[in-house]
Amino acid sequence: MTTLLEILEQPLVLALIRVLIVFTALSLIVAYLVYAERKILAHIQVRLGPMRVGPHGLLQPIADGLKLLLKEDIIPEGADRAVFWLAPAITVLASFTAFSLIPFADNFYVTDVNVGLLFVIAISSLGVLGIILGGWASNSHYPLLGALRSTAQLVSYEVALSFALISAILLAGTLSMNGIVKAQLQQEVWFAFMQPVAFFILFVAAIAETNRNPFDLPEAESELVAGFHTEYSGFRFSLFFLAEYAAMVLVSSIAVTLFLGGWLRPFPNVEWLGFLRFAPVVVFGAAGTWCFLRFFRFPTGREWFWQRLMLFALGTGAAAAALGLLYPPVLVASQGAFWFLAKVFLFLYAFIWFRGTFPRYRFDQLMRLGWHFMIPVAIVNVIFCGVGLVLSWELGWNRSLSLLLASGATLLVAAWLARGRS
Amino acid sequence: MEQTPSVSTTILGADEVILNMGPQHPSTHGVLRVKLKLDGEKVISSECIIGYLHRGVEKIGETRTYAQFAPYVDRTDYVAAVSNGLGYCEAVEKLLGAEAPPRARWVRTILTELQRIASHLLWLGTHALDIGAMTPVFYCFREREEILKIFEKYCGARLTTHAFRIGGLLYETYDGFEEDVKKFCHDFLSRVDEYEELLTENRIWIQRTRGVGILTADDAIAMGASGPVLRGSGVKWDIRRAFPYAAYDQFEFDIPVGENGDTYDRYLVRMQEMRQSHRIVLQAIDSIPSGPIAARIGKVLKPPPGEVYHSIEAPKGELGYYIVSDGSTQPYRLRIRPPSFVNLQVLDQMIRGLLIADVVAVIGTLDIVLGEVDR
Amino acid sequence: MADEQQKKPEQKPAPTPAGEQKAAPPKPPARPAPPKPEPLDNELIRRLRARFSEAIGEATLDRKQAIVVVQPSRFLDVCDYLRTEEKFDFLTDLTAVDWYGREKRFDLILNLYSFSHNQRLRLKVPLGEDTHCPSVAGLWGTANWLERECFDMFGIVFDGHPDLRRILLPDGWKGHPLRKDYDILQQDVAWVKENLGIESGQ
Amino acid sequence: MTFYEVTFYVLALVALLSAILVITCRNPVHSAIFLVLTLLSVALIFLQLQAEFMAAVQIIVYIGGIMVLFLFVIMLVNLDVAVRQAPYNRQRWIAGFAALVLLAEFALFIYRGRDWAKLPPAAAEAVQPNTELIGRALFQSYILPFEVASLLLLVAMVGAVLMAKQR
Repeated sequence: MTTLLEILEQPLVLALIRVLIVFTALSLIVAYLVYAERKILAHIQVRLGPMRVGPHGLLQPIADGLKLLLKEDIIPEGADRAVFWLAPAITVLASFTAFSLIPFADNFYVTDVNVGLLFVIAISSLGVLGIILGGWASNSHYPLLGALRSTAQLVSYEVALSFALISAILLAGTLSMNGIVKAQLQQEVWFAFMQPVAFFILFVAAIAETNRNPFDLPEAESELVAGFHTEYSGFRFSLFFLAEYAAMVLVSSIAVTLFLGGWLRPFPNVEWLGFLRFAPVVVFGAAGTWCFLRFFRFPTGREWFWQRLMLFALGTGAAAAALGLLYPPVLVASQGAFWFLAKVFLFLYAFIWFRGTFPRYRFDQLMRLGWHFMIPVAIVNVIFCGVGLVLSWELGWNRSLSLLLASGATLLVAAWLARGRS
Repeated sequence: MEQTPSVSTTILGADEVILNMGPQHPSTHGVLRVKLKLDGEKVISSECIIGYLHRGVEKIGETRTYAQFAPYVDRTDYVAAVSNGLGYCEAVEKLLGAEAPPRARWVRTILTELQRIASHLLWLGTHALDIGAMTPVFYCFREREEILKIFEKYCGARLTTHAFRIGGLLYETYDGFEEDVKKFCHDFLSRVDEYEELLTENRIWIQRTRGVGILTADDAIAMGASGPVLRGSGVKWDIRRAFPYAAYDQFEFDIPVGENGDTYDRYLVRMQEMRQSHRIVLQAIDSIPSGPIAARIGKVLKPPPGEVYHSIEAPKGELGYYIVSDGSTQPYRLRIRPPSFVNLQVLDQMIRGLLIADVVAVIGTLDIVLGEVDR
Repeated sequence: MADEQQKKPEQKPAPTPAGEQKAAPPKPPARPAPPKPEPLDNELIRRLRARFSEAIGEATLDRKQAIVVVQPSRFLDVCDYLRTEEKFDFLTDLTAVDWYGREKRFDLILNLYSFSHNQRLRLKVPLGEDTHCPSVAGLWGTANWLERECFDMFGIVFDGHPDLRRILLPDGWKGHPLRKDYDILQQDVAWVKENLGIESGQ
Repeated sequence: MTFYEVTFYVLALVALLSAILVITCRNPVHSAIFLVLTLLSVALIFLQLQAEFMAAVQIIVYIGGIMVLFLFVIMLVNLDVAVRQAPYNRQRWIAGFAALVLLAEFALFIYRGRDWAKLPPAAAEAVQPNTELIGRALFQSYILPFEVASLLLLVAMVGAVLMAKQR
């Protein structure tokens, strides 16, 4: 008789469990990313954002999800029904599947293949198929123009993105995602400091890849109404929406893994900064305290009962989590995931911040920026990075120094390319 | 699938696409419909289709008495109702041969300049939104709200105010009017700096607006453009200076002009205009004379036969009223010279050869209100 | 927001209608004499008369605004002259007035402005019901839409207009609403009969 | 049958069926979608063979790159004409004959080589760093053919740009 434990130890079952955990967590993160975006944007724009569903609108994502599920599903006349149906599924599948290769912690990932990074790029590049098919299948002008823009943009910026990744691979000497993180631990430096130009290019290309402001042309609402998903409604629309935000998390995760040390805490080799491992406790403790403070200052009365109850429950939960984290094994186990997610959220915050700040590029300007600036700089950066590495290997130069020199040279080229621009 | 002609046929089959922008489109500022002939994303030619909001205001004017018609003008350019009211009341006063007393003219000037600021704020917010900057619109509404609150306290309405009456004012200013206006003025300049910080030096904003939708001074004059559109092209002309009305001859202000006549210049002109309006309001609020607020014109208005054309510098441009009287209580003919309508006419020549993204920028920079275009 | 609205009546004193103010001193000045149109004779008019003699009709000054009547026969020449020689380079407005019952039914009104002289001039062109008028769209681009509107509202046909179609009203509209004999009710009834198949929508 | 075999046969079946659908579909967009499916199942078979690099490159280059461009072009091409044309034209008999000959050839060679073509079971460790092996093969052993091929592509690209510019 096989015991439960034996079943759980089957590699297939173990993988399935990990898949389940990652995807559930991811769905929640994506849902609350939308909430966070609405709240942060609202505060940038001197307003409150969602405040009605739950305390401070905390249940808003769930209400939104329900609404989208229950909405009428409209397929325009003359649309290619099968393709119209397939497109959002492709996009959402692509962006979710890619997460199976992201190491969230030292020992927590769905799988780690030796060409992990290549796979992430490969799978996430499938997402564009959904966009192009969705735009085409809608049989309408605005989606078609949106799809054309989107495809051209994704294909162009993917080149710059890939070249930026290559510099990190050169430094790490492996394609395995976890291997890259470990290389950063070993070399005692985050690659963002060794390859600042590549990091910058990756950052900009990531924004373009996820169609975020100021590169949000494919769905520029003031020009193309809603771009490639203009004709989509209800659940299908929510799939596109989900995929878009998942893609945001994905590119942030890639950037964090490659350039910001993945699940490593800041300065992992500096002993006296060890107190940083209590950061999760502090965060949860602060969240709990805030919930309780709000709870006591919340208006009393019957109509506020559920909101107060929820605040209280949240506060208790956060406090319990903070206490639980004080137990050393739990604290150690939580380190990787905590730092990884913290860095990812830092990235996501920048995405949202940009959306609240910048106007939108025009299409030709976007393409010119991509082809005339980003891609050449990325290529030059790879070449100089290689030269820097060879200098340190063959001539025994200081590795950091030669790499920084390479970055400086790249910057000179970039300045030359950018000459005469406003 | 085989039976339905697909979109792509029209795309490459003829090398040109007809794209209907509007009447339901997020950035045509109402029910404007622009039929664009596109080559890819490039505009080959365009045609404006208007009239979706036509309500026959000029015809209504012939069947209402002079006083009855006053609220209707608020509904033409509904984001600058106070300015419309000023133009209409002054036109009828001219037709009657009457003049509003100084106090009324001062209050009219203050409210109209506040309205200009409010209108420009709305323009700035929506224009920035069209170009993809999401945040300025909320900042602009914050300040606009202050102005609308002043209107509301003064006459009870926020949007379609009907603030003035023929011959002067109906309402004396409320207690604390001066303080409210001064308080608004005190904060306002720093707020304008805030918007400029977000946009003026932003290189994406500059790239999106500089050199886009160029209108030369000669073209602007030939096409009858007025207001900021004309001044953005470098023509220093402002009716407040050319034919002073209300109390404008009493105050100092500059007329900002652009150089290149592109979208960026028109943006700068409007930003400067807000500062100048602020300057006028500050001067006026400190010098409101006391005295009656309405001229003696009688209850029944029967202007002697004749005609008059009176125009003011509305936020959008030259807003003129041409009124023909046959000596009865109702206008024989009432013509509104709408700045938006005339300014919209230059759209076609401005957007030829540009991209779709520029079309929305240019529509935004013309600052049209469809209630006024269609009347 | 709700609180604010409730508080308002206390904060805001009841508006004082102008009528009550009249009773109180100081008294507003007495009403001036009603304005009257008077004949106008200045340099510009003299130059116009010298050049176009009989085509220039009566010239008046009404409420200090110059009005010149121009016959449609040489209307285009007069406009061209005014634009190029006299620098009336800005066509502010173009509209019409329907004097129903007059022999020449319409007055076409052009409001001109000269930037260099800071001067306005109003042209009036009397037109019969069937008289066509030459288009000035070639002189001032502004006239394009304004003439279309004039055609839409009055049915005045402009010869030589690049694209004379209705502009504000739908293409299939019958009649021209700003004519004095335009019966809106009849139009309404006809539309209801045709489109809804009932006698009257009223 | 093991899990491994089941997945292999499923993938193979999908690859073959969708390959047939590629050439029988009337709508080019549908054909393209099935081609994507074919390429994807082939990539997954590569993955089964522990050729991760090949699988990833197959997806990146063929699906992410070439197929997207395919779709891009198909979307812009006058579809109705293509739809009205029969998917097979006059060459169908020749094509069928050629396919038969090819099939016979394959069958023959597989039958004759059934004994000596058996591969020894690969040692898992030996296959592991296959990215490195491919890299060495490409950039050391076969550097000349590799560079020649890249030069060829460059020429093709320049030619395409030139043709596009002339229009």
